[in-house]
Amino acid sequence: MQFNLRTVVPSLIVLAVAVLPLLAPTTQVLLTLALSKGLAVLGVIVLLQAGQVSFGHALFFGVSAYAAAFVGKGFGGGELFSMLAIGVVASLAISVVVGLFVVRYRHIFFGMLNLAVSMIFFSLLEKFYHVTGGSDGLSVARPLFLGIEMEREGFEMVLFYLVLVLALGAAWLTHRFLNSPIGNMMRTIKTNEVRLEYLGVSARNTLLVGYIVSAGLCGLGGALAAVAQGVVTPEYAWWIRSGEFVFIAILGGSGSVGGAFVGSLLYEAVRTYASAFAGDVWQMILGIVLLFVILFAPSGITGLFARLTGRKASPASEEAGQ
Amino acid sequence: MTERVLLEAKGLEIRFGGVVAAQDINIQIHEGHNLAIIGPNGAGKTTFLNICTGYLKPHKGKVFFDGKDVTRLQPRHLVRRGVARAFQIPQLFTEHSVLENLLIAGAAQSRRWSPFRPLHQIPERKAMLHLLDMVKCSHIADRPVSELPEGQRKLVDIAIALALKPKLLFMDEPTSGVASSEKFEVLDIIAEALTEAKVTSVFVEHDMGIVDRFADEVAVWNRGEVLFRGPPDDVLNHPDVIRDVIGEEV
Amino acid sequence: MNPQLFALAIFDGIAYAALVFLVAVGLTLIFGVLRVLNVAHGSFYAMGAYATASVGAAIFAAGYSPWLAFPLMLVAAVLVGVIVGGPIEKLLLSRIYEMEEVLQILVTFAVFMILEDVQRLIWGAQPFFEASALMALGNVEVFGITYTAYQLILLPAVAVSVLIGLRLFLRRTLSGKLILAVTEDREAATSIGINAERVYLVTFIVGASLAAFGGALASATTSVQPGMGADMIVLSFAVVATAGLGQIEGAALAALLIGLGRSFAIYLWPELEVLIPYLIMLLVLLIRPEGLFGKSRTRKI
Amino acid sequence: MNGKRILASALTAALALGGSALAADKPAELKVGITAFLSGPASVFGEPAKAAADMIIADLNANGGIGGVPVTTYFVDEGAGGEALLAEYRRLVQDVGVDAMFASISSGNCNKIAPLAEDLKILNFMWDCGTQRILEESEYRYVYRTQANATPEMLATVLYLLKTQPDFKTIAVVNQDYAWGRDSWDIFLTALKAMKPDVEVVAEFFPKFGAPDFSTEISRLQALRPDVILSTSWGGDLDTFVKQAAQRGLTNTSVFVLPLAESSLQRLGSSLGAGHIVGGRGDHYFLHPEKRDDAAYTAFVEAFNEETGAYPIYPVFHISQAIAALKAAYEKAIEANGGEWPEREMVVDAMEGLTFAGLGRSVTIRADGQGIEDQLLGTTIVVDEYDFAVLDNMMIFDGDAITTPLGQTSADWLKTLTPEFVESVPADVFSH
Repeated sequence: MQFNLRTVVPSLIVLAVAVLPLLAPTTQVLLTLALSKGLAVLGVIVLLQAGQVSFGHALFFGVSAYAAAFVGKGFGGGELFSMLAIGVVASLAISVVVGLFVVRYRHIFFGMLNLAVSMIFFSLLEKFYHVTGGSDGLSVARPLFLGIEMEREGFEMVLFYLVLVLALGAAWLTHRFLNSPIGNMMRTIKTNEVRLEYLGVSARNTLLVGYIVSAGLCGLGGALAAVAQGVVTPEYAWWIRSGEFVFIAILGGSGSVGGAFVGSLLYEAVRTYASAFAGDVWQMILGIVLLFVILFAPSGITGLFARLTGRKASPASEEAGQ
Repeated sequence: MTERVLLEAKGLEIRFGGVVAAQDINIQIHEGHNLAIIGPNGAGKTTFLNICTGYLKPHKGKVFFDGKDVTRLQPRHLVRRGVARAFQIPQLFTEHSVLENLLIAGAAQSRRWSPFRPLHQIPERKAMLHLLDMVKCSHIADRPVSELPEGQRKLVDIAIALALKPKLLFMDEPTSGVASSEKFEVLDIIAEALTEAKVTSVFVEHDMGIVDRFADEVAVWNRGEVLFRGPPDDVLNHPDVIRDVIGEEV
Repeated sequence: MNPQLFALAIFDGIAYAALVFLVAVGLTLIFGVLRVLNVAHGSFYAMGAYATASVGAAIFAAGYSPWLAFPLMLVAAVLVGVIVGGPIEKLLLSRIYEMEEVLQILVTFAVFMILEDVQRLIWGAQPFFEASALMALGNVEVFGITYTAYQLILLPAVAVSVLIGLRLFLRRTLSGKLILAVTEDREAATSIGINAERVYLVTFIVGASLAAFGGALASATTSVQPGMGADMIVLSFAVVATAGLGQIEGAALAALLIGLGRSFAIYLWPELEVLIPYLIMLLVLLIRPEGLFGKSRTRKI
Repeated sequence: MNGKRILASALTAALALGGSALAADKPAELKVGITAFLSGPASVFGEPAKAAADMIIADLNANGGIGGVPVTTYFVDEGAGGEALLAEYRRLVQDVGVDAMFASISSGNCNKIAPLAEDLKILNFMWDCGTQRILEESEYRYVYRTQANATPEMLATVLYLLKTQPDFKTIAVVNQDYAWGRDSWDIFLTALKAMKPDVEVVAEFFPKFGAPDFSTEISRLQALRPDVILSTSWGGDLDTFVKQAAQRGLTNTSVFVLPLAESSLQRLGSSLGAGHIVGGRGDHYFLHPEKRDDAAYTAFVEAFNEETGAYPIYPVFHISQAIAALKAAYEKAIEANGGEWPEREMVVDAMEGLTFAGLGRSVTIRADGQGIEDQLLGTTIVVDEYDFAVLDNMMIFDGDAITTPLGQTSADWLKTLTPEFVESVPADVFSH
């Protein structure tokens, strides 16, 4: 293997994340949540390749989380993998229905329609109190792991490494997907949709594929977050959370799959420590960080890193506003 | 005249906000020709291309391709039936390299690809490299298209259209924007590629030198009406054409 | 539903729509000219409300006439627009007009986050309620139901005045015409020597002031409290998207639709109330993808 | 005592006997984590509670702390969201090593925290949240509630309503659309239907949390003219609703029943006139009829007013109870340990049956961890000394009589009540 910063640094980060919980146990749940969110951010990044930004992707995060919670409730604790699977399937199913509608729109309208649909779901979660637990949400009992009942400590450890493996796997597959012909076609929706149609390809269907993939990633993240948190609330589907996903995508760098996870790790760290040590102004701190990133490093942390190491991050690291 | 009619327009009319842009267009396009459409600005030539490739829908009239009514089809449906198009302003994927632009077109044409196999490894890669060779762009295969001069962008644009293996290719001013010193060179490359690919072509052009050199048939067009049609020598030397069309252009 | 309740639902809907319109119109104006969807718009709304309520509480406690509330609202709105909105456009937004849409929205999102905390640092977390202006106008009775004149008459009147005023301003005054020219075609306007930077600044200040004015008017009817901006911005988005981006008359119609939809929902099926703005938006966009008054643009190729 | 607790205490006892050291070293400080809303709408509760906690603990430390150990507090903002809250909770327990947690104001957060506290084996006081479900549905060793829950709070409201307005016919409800608004209405309605079956519910509104405008609801209510309008809302929502209702004269035609309005009285000012029913989630009222002549109590009320510009409201009472409970538990454990500083588990053992008093009447923790707290309600009157309505015809209900009996769930128990229950519950009556 060629020894260069571009391969060494990401490997070191993965290694550091993998061992950190052993050294500092309190970071474990935080990392689990950060990686779960990172999966959702990865979904947002998929859509950003097509130049479309959804301000409602928390919808799929929430759909999956609630589906997992219902599975857990309905089957007395449930099995972790069935919860994850049903969560993802639920978000995929919803994404087909919503997707067929929203892929007809672009830019602001695309963003706003996603926002509207997610707000409808959010409102329904709050309204149907007797089913969804209203704003208090539902508690998610600790599920079995491959049939084994575990104590909190052991389970959290298992869950953390499972999330880590899933995150790495999802990142790799998404990377492959974005580099494949259809991934590249999705990116042409951003640059020249008319020409794509003149290649005999339906831009809407292409975007729909990307939309479903992104919803699946959000769904996986949502179900994992639900299990890690032990509770699901309508907050999972709120527009501020959708905004947060987009925020993290830009922070990490929308050009690469790694950006999703680097961004979410950094975001959770800043958020947690800011709210612990500067409780009054944690939102302000996050806002200022975001402003700095956009104004001075619009391609995010991974873009900055790629620039420092003199190579382009893959697969789509074109500097914004070129 | 027993040549096969590839595309036929009957009684097309289109309006933009109440203004009639083209009226009663009737034209047949025969297989195996390079037909040039000339006419003054605002004569509705690009509009005609937009209608024939499905980008605009006419308010009246019909378009037939291979004998079938295709009036209401979208561009992508027409492409799949064999109607391709190159653009006056090259329509490229500006975040991709030259080769990637073609690979995307190749993948789109073949429709055989896995969502997890990289674009650069598709089976059509070889054919696309050959196509780049044909348009003399092999040396810039890895350059981002956004960095290319206009002449090369035009060539890439046409190569993308050819990658779709069309039966009929529409070209909207293939040499506009190309420096006049390069025009003939660009055109020769295109002509050679078209011949090799055995494509029927229709092109809109303002430069009569180009028309003369490249077309084997010319249609003079005004407000949707075909005034003259015939071999370049006859049409371009017709006094009315010189007065009404060429006089304005040259 | 008998005719009496039907009429009441219409009155309630109009009063609510008036307030929603006042906030949304600033958002759509800014979008029309700057092409930036301003998430921080909700913060201007909240700050207008806070400024009016807190200053109002202080001066009325000192014994001044409650009628001062009305000029105070105007002053507060303009001050928020100039002091908060002005620097945001000049120092921040002016740097991002060439950026991608998503980055522009996120910049305003960041501003929104910052302003949320700024509000809390200035005004604290306790709700303000300062209704002197509303009390001063008294009540009117319709079909045996008591309404406040403020909500039933003043708010709709102000909304209509703003709508007409904006139309006249844009069509009849030089500044207005410049704004319209930039809205129509930014490049062309710049090429004939219009100072687009100045137009942007003025538009942003006007838009932000309108949001603050909406907040100032709302402050007499509601508790001013943390989080009020976040709710209003989502509602305004729905109005603006339903109307068609940049459409001022459309925003009035969309606000009316949403206001009436909401009040009828409360009379007939209260649980549906929160969904109304989004359902209306989805329905409208399903039928008219560019919104009620939006124009579709075919890309020239 | 439930099985799990017996087992746990037996285990602790066995370990203690087996081990050499019965006593822990006296620490330099007793660390307590407190979660409260310091941002968002519910900071109307969190901010006064924090101010009160700071004052009470400063006073406590000045007088020797708890068993000679000074108390240090760590505040966590519940307004930062569930994730941040849980992360911060863990950090305090695992990294900072707090000795006890007071969490939290929001019932939603209590739901999240109770199982976590149990797993982390940290003594947790649910110091303000109202949901009755947590302790009724699961057994906890480490989770206690140092005040009442929604059931006695609502039941006392129904009792007060029936004792003072026995002849009303129709009722409407306007509650916030979230768990508290829905749950409290369920409890209220179940109790009301059991004790007054002929009552008619004419409208149920659940406007969204933080709704800025209730005009349409008010028009509708004016058309319906119910005898009684219930709202368990609080904070800005309650202020907005009552003020808008007052502006349009609705408060003149219906009696408002506002079980949480004690916390809004000062902000409502003259908007809330005479004749409406107000509660404060316990016997919490700055002019507490049994305490208003107590020098230490009035000194605190004045000092608090000096400090914050407002009189204490119920979260202040609740935090005082949590602090009092912690002090009492440590003192009981120290005594049980022969005067030595106790292990943490010994403090947990001391919780059951613990009696303590904060600013109000004393509270007793029963076997399921639930505190038994008395409830005070009153009817508003307008007086010259205050520029806001104060309470008259106050009744304090005995907590034992109105708390769901041990081992039953509220939903089942409330259905067993009968109209005779109203008379069977005694109330101590006081005037302004």
